[in-house]
Amino acid sequence: MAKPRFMQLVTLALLVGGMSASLLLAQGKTFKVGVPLPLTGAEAKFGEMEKQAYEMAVNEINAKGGVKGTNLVLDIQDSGGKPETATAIVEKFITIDKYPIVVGEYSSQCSYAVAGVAEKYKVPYLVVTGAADKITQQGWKNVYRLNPPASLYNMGVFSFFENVAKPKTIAILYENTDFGTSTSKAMKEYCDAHGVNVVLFEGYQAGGVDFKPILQKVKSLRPDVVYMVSYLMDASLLMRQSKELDINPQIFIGGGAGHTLPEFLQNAAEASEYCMSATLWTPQAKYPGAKEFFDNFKKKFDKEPDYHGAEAYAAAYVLADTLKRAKSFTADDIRTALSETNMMTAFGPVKFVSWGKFTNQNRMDTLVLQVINKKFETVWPKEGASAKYVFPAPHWRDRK
Amino acid sequence: MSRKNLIGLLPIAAVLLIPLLTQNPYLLHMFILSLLWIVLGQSWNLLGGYTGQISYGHAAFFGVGAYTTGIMVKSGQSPSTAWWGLLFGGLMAALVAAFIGWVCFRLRGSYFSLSVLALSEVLRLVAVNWNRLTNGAEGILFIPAFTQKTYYYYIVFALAAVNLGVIRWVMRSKPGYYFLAIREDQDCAESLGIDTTKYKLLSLLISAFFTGAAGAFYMNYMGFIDPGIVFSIADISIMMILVTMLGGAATKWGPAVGAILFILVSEIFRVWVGSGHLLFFGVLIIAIIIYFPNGIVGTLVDRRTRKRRLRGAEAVA
Amino acid sequence: MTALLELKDVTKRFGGLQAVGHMTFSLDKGEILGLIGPNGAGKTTIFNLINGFYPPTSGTILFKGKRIDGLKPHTVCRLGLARTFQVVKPLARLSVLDNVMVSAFSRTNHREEARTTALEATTFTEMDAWRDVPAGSLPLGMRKRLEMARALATKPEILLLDENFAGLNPTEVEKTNAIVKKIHATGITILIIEHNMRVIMAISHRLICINYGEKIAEGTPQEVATNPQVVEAYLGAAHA
Amino acid sequence: MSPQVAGQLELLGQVLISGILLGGLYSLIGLGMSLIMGVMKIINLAHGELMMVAMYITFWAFTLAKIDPYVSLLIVFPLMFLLGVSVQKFLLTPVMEADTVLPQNQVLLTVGLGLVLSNLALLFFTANYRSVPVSYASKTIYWDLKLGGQTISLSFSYPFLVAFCIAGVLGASLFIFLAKTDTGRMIRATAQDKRAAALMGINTKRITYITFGLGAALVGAAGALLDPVYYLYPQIGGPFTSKAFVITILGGLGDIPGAVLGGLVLGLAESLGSVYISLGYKDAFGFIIFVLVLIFMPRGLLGRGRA
Repeated sequence: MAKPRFMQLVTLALLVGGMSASLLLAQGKTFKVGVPLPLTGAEAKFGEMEKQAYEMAVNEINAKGGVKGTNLVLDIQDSGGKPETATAIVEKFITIDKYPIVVGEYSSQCSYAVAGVAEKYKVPYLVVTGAADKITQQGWKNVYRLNPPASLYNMGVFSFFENVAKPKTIAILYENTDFGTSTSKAMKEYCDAHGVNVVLFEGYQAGGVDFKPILQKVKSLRPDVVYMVSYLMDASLLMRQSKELDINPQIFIGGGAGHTLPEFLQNAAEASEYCMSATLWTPQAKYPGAKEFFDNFKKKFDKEPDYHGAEAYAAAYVLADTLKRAKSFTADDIRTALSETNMMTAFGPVKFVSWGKFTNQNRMDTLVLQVINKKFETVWPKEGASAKYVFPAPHWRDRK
Repeated sequence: MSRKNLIGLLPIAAVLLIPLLTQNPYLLHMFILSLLWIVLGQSWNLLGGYTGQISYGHAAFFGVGAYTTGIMVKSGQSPSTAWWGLLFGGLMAALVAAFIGWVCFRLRGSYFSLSVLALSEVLRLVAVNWNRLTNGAEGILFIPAFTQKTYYYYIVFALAAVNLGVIRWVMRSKPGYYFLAIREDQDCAESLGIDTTKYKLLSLLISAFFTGAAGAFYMNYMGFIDPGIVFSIADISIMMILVTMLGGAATKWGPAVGAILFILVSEIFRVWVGSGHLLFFGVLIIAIIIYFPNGIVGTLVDRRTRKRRLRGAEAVA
Repeated sequence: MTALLELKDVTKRFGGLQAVGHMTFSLDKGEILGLIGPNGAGKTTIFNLINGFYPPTSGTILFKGKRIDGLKPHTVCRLGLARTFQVVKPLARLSVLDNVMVSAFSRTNHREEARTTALEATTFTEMDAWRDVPAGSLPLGMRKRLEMARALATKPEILLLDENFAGLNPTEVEKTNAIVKKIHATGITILIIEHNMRVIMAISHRLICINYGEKIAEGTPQEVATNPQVVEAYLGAAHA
Repeated sequence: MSPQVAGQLELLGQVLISGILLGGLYSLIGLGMSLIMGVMKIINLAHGELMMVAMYITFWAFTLAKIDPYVSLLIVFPLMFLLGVSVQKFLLTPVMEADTVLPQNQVLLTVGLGLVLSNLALLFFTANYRSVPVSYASKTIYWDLKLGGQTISLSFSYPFLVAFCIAGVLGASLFIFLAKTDTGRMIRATAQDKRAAALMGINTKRITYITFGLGAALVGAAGALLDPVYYLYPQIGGPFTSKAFVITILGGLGDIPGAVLGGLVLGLAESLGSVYISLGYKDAFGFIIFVLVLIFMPRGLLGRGRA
């Protein structure tokens, strides 16, 4: 029986150790904010990046004296990307911890679940990343969104189409997720309305090993534009395999997400060259603090942040700004201050407006980036571009 | 009513009183999830624990129940009628179960286990791709009927109680004995006059019905589903097995103990341990399997009966 | 006298191997028919064919004049044919009483009735003291007896006994012998496979000896015992 | 021949090539699972996580020591073998010996193991997506085929081709090992009838260690081969576990040549299905074939597996 005892002791020790570590609470006059994020599960990478960005911003804010002499403290909790866990976390934030504001979450599903809870308890919630249109289309009075909705991610691309590319045919490949579906739907609607012939419109299961069969079909259809909405590394695989198959549309365009990640450059390498993508943000964006954020983040965490990081970083500043203006730290006063927000952040201008079905939605320009010389360059809109776009992209076999 | 039965009713009465003690939504949410998982664990237990037919894909039935409800609402019904989903969702799940059971129960061994898994994956892909019916990956959402959690608490409590009652009743009557016989030795069961295919199917139908009803409740309660959530292998199918077997397969209270352990302990780990919580959960699973091979309830009961038997043997000697 | 059970030219092949060939015999109401033969001769396969575990490759099996070949075991059981297993198959985690109740349910849907039948069957096989013991922890002798109790609880007309004496000590053999006789006295027809020659010679009215799946002798115990082919089969087996 | 026909032929040819090359990798993943299922009669739900571990080993070997993924097979194979042996020896065997109502404890244990492995990886390696940026990642071999006056241009991805060949060599060696060596024969005997094997004096416990070790090593090899064409992160295992599942069933539980065939069929079904039917249902094709095989060929594609 000696062995089992030992194992029991080890387990116990681990448990106790873990618990006591989390008991080290911050000291002094503080204001706590609840932030649910996916720190485990398939979305953990983005949750982690956003966590680091939030913490970086809050450290900066506190170093400058905090908000009205109060230090901001983040209570970041892991939702695992599951809506029922996110619900539980936020219910705890609101009803037990009595936080007057909630910020965060990553996926559309979780953001939506959190929004429902926040609306129920009349506590303001700032959506930072969840992009599905429906989140700010419910007429909810407590839900504010920093990032543009998925249907507007393509605004920059549309304007590029109208002014430069003028494509006649397009093939659309998208990841079968909420984000992928709604973004590509918006693209299809635009194309149908503007006489661009959609020759292929197919959703795929994320995490595929081999896209060559479908890409071969794309090749045989010879579209002017290949538009892809992919998370994760599917983006790199799609590009690498397109190169292998020697597919030569006038241009490859990504719908954000995967095509904007720093990993895309490393992993797709030369296959990423000249690939464009819709994006919300780039380090070259002409917003005050954008470049500083990028550099500081890179220095601190030894990896490059993408727009997700910028969103979280900006959200912390929006929060600080709101609290500064709020009469008191109650949910009602914070909500009033939040709706009056009108500021510039490293992520861009933030102002919550309502139009059409949308309520309390930040409306901002989206950009188009292109990989030129193994770097992301902002190429559209022209004003604010960091480099001139390359269009049409040269054929694979003509490059070197 | 015997004293033993009264003692059995005590925890039920205590659970009934919880909303009178706390109205805190967070705590109630935890209890509601626990009760939901009790339904799921008990349903799996009937088929897996008592009848010995291991399903690796019960999410298929959970998802069908949830989607039946969701589609009812989507096609124009008001959220309050979504409660009919508890019935129709369960029935649809049983229908799907009848098909898979009819195909697989003629075969022995792991085929059923694996086919259900395949079924749940195919259904997930159908839910993702059949946009017009299911709204695809964007999922189905509606504003839940109640804002008060107490209602949900009592509804899921009633579901769990009915589920427990039906399973107890079945296990005390002929089918129950047959289920156990099938689990212990299928050849022997056949030769004792048991139509094993029919009774395996019966067990599956009951199990699928309640799993589907639980899915319908989930839709009603959360107000949002998507294919990845309700057809999840890891978060639904495998967790149902875990809940049952960690608590004690083929025991009356095992699934309940497993569900509470699973929901509450994982929540405590999540809140207290932070980012490494799933690691702890994994270690906990391994530890329980090693130290409580028949689950917590099952192993404790085993120990007690073994002690009693030893005492009995001494008395005889 | 009409035959209760008839096998007509029954053959069973597994792949290319013939396990039972052209087996023809009948079992009359009220008799005890013994089935003997060396190990691997195909005796248990015959039971499996009668009881429905395997469909015969060819030939017919009649029970009370009706074909039962190709039926499922549970249907055969409900018609009134019960069997025991050479390799005992207790429902290990169920108590002895529950084991017997399971089979009693083949004749009733009511728990109390099943219980009554089961109590009778356990008393009949003198297992009263063991009722609450999980079947899996029974000693071998009791497991063999449990097989009989379970078969009885299905209220059969024919009982197929597969080596119920094997591995028992002399006292247990005596007891089992008495129980089998008692069962027969209630009017149940018995087909029995047994290796213990002393027991089977004494108990059977008729004997059939098979070897390599085929019948080599049939008759009274005395006739079969002195049949040269039978002697050779057994001696041959002993020499091998 | 008209250019349209040539185009269709090219599409079909490319789809078949992709399917077969991918199928080779799938086979290797399925082989390990099939071996384990054949001998231990359990489903290893940590199969994908074991692959994930191997992928990280390969990744770090490349990143820290510049060891080519194909060369790192020489490290991965024995390391994964040891990991597999220890898992079987210290976790699965003790659990197997307990008397339980259901025999699924070992399967549950693999669930726990999978959670522990993926979350350890998360803790140590972070959630970042990694890839092994080898120079030949997108190297392609083109093969122009003249047919009826038209040129059909087919391409073979170099890393997929290499993976296919190595998978073939490993599969063949496993087959020879099982057929010709004493240990191999003992593994087969144990798979057929464990009790009988034990009675014949085979140390079945040792055989289960070796089997799980081999299973882990094989899926580890698949992981190493996948590294140059794919990417890795802590949660990558799940989908591959279910793929291995399907392959194993397609092949007939525990049938080695069957598993190879199962992998190829799955690869082809995915590639053909995604082009000619619907990309969204791509992953369903494997499962649908699986159910059809169950209904009509319950002993697997080769008709030799055991129910």
